[in-house]
Amino acid sequence: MDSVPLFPEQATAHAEQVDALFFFLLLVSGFFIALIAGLLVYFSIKYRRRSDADRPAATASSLKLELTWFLIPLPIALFIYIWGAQLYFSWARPPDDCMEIYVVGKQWMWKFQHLRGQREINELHVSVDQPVKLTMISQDVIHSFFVPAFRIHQDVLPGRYTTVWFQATKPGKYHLFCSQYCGTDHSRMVGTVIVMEKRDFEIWLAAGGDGSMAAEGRKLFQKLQCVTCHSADARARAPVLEDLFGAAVHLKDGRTVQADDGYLRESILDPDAKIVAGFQSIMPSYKGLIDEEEIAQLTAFIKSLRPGQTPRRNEEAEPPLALPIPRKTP
Amino acid sequence: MSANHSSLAHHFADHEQQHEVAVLGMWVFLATELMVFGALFAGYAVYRAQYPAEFAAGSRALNIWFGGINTVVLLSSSLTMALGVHGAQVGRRNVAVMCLALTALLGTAFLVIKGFEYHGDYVEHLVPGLSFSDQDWLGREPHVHPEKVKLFLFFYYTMTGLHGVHLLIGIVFMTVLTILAWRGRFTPQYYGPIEVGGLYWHFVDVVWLFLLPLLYLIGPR
Amino acid sequence: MSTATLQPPSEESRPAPMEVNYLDVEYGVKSWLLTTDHKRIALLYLISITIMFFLGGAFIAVVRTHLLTPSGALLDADTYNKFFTMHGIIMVFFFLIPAVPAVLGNFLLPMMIGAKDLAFPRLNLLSWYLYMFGAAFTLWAVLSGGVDTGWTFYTPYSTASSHTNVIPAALGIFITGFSSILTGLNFIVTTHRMRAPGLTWFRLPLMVWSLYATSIIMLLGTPVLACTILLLAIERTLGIGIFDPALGGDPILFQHLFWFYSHPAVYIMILPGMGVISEVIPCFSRKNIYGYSFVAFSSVAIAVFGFLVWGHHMFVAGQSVFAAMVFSLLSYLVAIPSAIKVFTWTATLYKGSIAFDTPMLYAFGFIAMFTVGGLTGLFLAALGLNVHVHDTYFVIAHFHFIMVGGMVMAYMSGLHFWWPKMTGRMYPEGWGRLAALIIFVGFVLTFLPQFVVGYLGMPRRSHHYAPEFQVLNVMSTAGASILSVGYVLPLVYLIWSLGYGKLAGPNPWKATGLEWQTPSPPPPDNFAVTPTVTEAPYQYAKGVNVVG
Amino acid sequence: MSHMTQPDRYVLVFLALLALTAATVGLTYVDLGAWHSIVGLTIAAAKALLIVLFFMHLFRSKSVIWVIALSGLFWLGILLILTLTDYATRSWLTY
Repeated sequence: MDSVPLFPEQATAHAEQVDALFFFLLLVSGFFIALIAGLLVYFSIKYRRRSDADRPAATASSLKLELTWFLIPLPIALFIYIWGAQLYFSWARPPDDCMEIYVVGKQWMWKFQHLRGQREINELHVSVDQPVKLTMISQDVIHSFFVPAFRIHQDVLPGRYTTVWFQATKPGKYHLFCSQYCGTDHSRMVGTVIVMEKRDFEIWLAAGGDGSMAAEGRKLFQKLQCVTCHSADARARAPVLEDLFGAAVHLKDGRTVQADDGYLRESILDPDAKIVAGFQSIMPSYKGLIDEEEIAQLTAFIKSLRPGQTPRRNEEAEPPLALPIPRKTP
Repeated sequence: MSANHSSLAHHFADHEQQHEVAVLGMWVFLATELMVFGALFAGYAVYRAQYPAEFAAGSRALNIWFGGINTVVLLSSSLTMALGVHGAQVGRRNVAVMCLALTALLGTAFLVIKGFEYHGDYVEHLVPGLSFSDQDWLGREPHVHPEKVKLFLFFYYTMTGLHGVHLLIGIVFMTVLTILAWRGRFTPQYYGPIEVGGLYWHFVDVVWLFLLPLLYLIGPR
Repeated sequence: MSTATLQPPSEESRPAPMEVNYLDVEYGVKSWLLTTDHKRIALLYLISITIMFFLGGAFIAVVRTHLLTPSGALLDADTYNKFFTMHGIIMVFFFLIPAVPAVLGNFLLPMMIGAKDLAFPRLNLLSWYLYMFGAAFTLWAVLSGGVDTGWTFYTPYSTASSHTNVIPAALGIFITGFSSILTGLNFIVTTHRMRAPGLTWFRLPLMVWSLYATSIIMLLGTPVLACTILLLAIERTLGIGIFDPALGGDPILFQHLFWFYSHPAVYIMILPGMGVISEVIPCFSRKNIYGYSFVAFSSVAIAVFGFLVWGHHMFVAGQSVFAAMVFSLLSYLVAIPSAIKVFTWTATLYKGSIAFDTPMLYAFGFIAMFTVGGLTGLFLAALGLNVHVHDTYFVIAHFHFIMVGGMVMAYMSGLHFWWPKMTGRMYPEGWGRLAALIIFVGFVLTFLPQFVVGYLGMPRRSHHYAPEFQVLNVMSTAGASILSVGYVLPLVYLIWSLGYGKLAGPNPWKATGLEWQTPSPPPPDNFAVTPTVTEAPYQYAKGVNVVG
Repeated sequence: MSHMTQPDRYVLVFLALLALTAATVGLTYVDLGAWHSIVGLTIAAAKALLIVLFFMHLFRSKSVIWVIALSGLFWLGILLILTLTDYATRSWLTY
C-alpha cells in the first residue's frame, strides 16, 4: 500500500449504496457550508465598520423568512432520514440464501466456525457473490465487528446473539476491526476477511475440516447425554428436536416463540426460562459446562435434524466429561 | 418592613421574594430527585417485563405487613409535617415544635421497622451479595430462576435503600428545624425552611407510596 | 446619539467612580474560599477549569504524539488506554460541562437580569466545592494508576473486566454531577424570581435563555447519570447488578441510561456557547439579533428535543431496529432548531457595522465550525450511514467540531468579551487576534483529516492502526501542535493583562446589556441602584442603554 | 370545604390516605390477574395526588410550580417510554 487512500474500497453492493448517500450528504453539506461561509465573508466585507459612530438601523425580522428556513431544512432532513432508514433495513435483514458462519469474539481475538467444520482465528474466508450471515456472540465484554470495505458494523454482545450479513463482490483481502473499545489489546483485535473466487473457496472449504459443525454437535449431543431425554421414542421426557429450528414453539405459560439461534442458546443455558407446553422443568442448566463455540455446534446440529435423524439412545455414547448436577426436583 | 431583618438575605428585596425563591428551589430540586429514582424505575420496568415470574416470586417473599405498617407510619408523619408547617405559618410555635419533632420520630420509626425487615430478610437468605443461597431459594420456589430473583431483590434493596437514605436526610433536616423552631427562629413571615422541609418530606413519602405496589404487591399471594 | 448615551441616566445617583469593586472589597485566601459572591465564585471556577483544561490537554498531547506512527512506539497499550480515558473524563465532566455555565454564567446571569446575586449564594459556593471534591477524586484515580474504560464506562467492561480505578473516577463524576445540578437549580430559580423590574421574559438577553435551557438539562439529566454510576459502582464492588449478562442483566440498559444523560449533556456544552455567540454577534455588528423569539425558543426546543434522541449512539449496539428508527427521526428534528440559530446569526450581520475584535473572530470561527459539526451530525444520524462510521474517527471529528470548534471557541469568545468586565482590564487585542487565528488553523488541520481517516474505517480508541492511515494521522498531530500553541498564548497574555492591560472602563464594547451599565469590575452588589428595564435587548440602533 | 380549617382538611386527607392504604394491602389477597399491578399503581397515584395537591399545597400554588411538577413527570415519561420502546420492539424484526 504505497499510495495514501482517501476513500475506502467498495467490496459490496451495500457499500456502493452507503457511499451514494454519503456523497449526497456531502453535496448538501457542501451547499450549506458554502452558503454560510459565503454570506459570512460577503457581509464581513460589505458591512465592515467604517466609523466608530456607525449606528445601523434595526432590522425587523420577517416571519416569512423565519418560516422559510424552518421549512426548507425539514423536508431535506426527512428525505435523508428515509434514505438512511432504508439502507439500515437492508443491513439488518439478511436474505434467505445466506451461508451461515458462527463468530465468537473474545479479548482479543475473533473466532470463526464454518458449518462445514473449518475454524479460523482472525481470518475469515468467504466466497465472492455469496451472501454470508454471521451469528455473533462475545465471551466477555462488548466487541464490534467492523469491515470498512463492506460498510458493515455490528456490536457483538455477551449473552445474546447479534447478526450481520454481507455479500462481497470483489475478491481480495479486507480489514476487519473491533471498533468497540474492549480493553488492553483492543486495537490488536483485528483480522482479515479474505474474499475468494467461488472455486477457490470450495477447495479451501473442502481442505481443512475434521467434520462439520453439525457432526461436532452430534458428538456433543451424545457426550452430554442430551439424547437421554431428547430421544425420539416413546420414553422421551423432553421435546423432540427434529425439524424444530424455525418452527413456532408453544410454551407452558401460553406464549409462543420462534425457535431461532437465541432460543436454542437460552434453552441450553437456562432451560427453565421457556418451558415447552406439556413438559416438566427437569433439564439442568449447562451454563459454565460448555462454551459459546460448543453451543453453536449443538445449535448447528439441531438445525440439521430432520425427522428420524435423532441418534438412538442405545447408540454407543462416550461417558460425559462433566455431568451437570441435576437440580433438585420438586 | 420587617422587624426581623437578620432573616432576610441581602440579595432579596423582601420576605415574600425570599419565601418564593425557597419554595421554587425545592420544587425544582424534587424534579431532579424524581429523575434519580427514575433511572431505577426504568431498570425495574425493563427487567420486570422480561422476567415476570421471578419478580412476582421475589415479591411474594417479602412481608407485606412490614410494608403496610410502614406506609401508615409514613403517612402519619406526612400529616404531622403538614400540621407543623401550618403551625409555623400561623405562628403557633409549640404546635410547630411538637409536630416537627413527631415527624422526625415517625421517620425514625419507619427506619427502625425497615431495619427489622432487612434483618428478617438476612436471616431468610434473601440478600444477594450478603446472604443468598440458591438452594434455599429453590426450596422455596423451585420453578423460579434464582439468578433473576436476585435481580428483583437487587432492585428491592437499591430502591428501598435509596429511599431510606433520603429519609435519613429528612430526619436530620427535621431535627435541625425542630431545634431552630424551639429557639423561636421562625415567624409567620419567615418560615420558608419549614415549608421547604415539608415539601421534601412529602416527596420522600410519595416515593414510598409507589415502592409499595412495585415491590410488595406484584401479584396475589 | 454618541458614545455618551451609553452612560446610564442614573449616573448622578451613583457613588463616586472610585467605589469599591468585588475584587477589592476583601482580601486574603479566606475571603475567596468562603465567598458567596457569584462573581468571585465564577473566578474560582475559572481557575479550576483552566487547570483541568490544560491537564486534559496534556493527556491528549501525549496521545496524539503517540499516534504519529502506526505501531505506536511511545506508550504501551494500557497506558494509552488510560490516557485517552483521562482526556475524555476530564474534558467532558470537568471542562466542557462546567466551562460556560459555571464561569461565564455564574458571573453574568445575575448581572444580566439586574440582580445582586444568584438566588442561593451559599449553594453556589457548595457547587464549587463539590466540583473540586469531584475533581480531587478523579485526580486520585489518575495518580493511583489511572482508569482505562473510556469516558463512556461501558459495561460489562467497566464492571467485570477492567482492572483499573473505575470506582474513584466514577465517584468523581458522581460528585461533580451534584455540582452541576445545584448550578442548574440556582440558575432556574434566579431567572424566575430575581429579574429586575420591567425585565420580562422577552426582554431577557439570549444568553439568559440559553443558560435557562442548559439548566433544564442539568437538572433532569444529571440525576439519571448519578444513579447509573451508583448502579455501576454497586455492580463492580459487590458483584450483583443489572448490567452484566453473566448476572442476568443487559449491557444495553447501561447504554440507554448513560446516553439519556450524556447525549443531552452535549447540549449542556453547546447551548451556553450559543448564548455567548448570540451576545457577541449583535454587539460587534451593532445590530439587534435577527428573530429574537426564534432564537430564544430554539434554545428551549433544543433542551427538550435533546432528551429524545439518545438512542442514536446505539444504532449498532443491538437495540431494536424500530427503536433505532424512532431515535433517528427525532435526531433529524433536533437539527432544525440548531439550523435556525445559524441562519439567524448570519442574518444578524446583514446591514450591520461589523468590527473584527477577538470575540467576534472567535464567533465567526464558532459559526463555521458549528456548521460543519452540525452537518456531519446529519451523516451520523442517517441510520445506514451510521452503521459504517459508528465508533470511527469520523465520530471523533464530528463531536470535536461541535465541542472544540464550537464550544471552546464560544468560551474563548465569551472570555475575551467579558474579560474587561471581570477584571477591569483589556487584553492585548493584537495577541488576541493572533491566537484566534492560530486556534482556527490548528483546529481545522487537526480534525478535518480525522473525518477522512474515519470514513476510511479507523476505529476510535486505537492504540495502533493500519499503516495506510498514517499520513492523515500525522497531519492531525501537526494540527494539534499548532492548536496547543494557540491555547497557551491566551493563558499568557490574559494573565499579563491582569497587571498591565489598559483600563477597560464600564463599557469598552459599547454593548447594551445590563452588565455593561455598571463599573468594571463591578461592585459587590453589582448595581448601585437596581435597574429598571423598559425595552427589549440589543437596541444597538438607538445607541442608548436599556436602563430606564 | 371552604368553611373547614386547614388542619381539619389535613386530617380528612389523612383519613382518605389510610383508607387507600387499606385497599392496597387488601389487594394482596385478591387475584386480579394482569390488572393487579395496574390497580395497585392507580391507588398509589391517587394517594400521591392527594399528598402533592394538599400536603404540598400544589393546589393553591402558582402556575410555575405546576409547570415544574409536570415537567418532572414528563421527563420521567421520556425516560421510561423511550427505553421501553427498545425492549418492547426487539422481537419485531428477528433474523
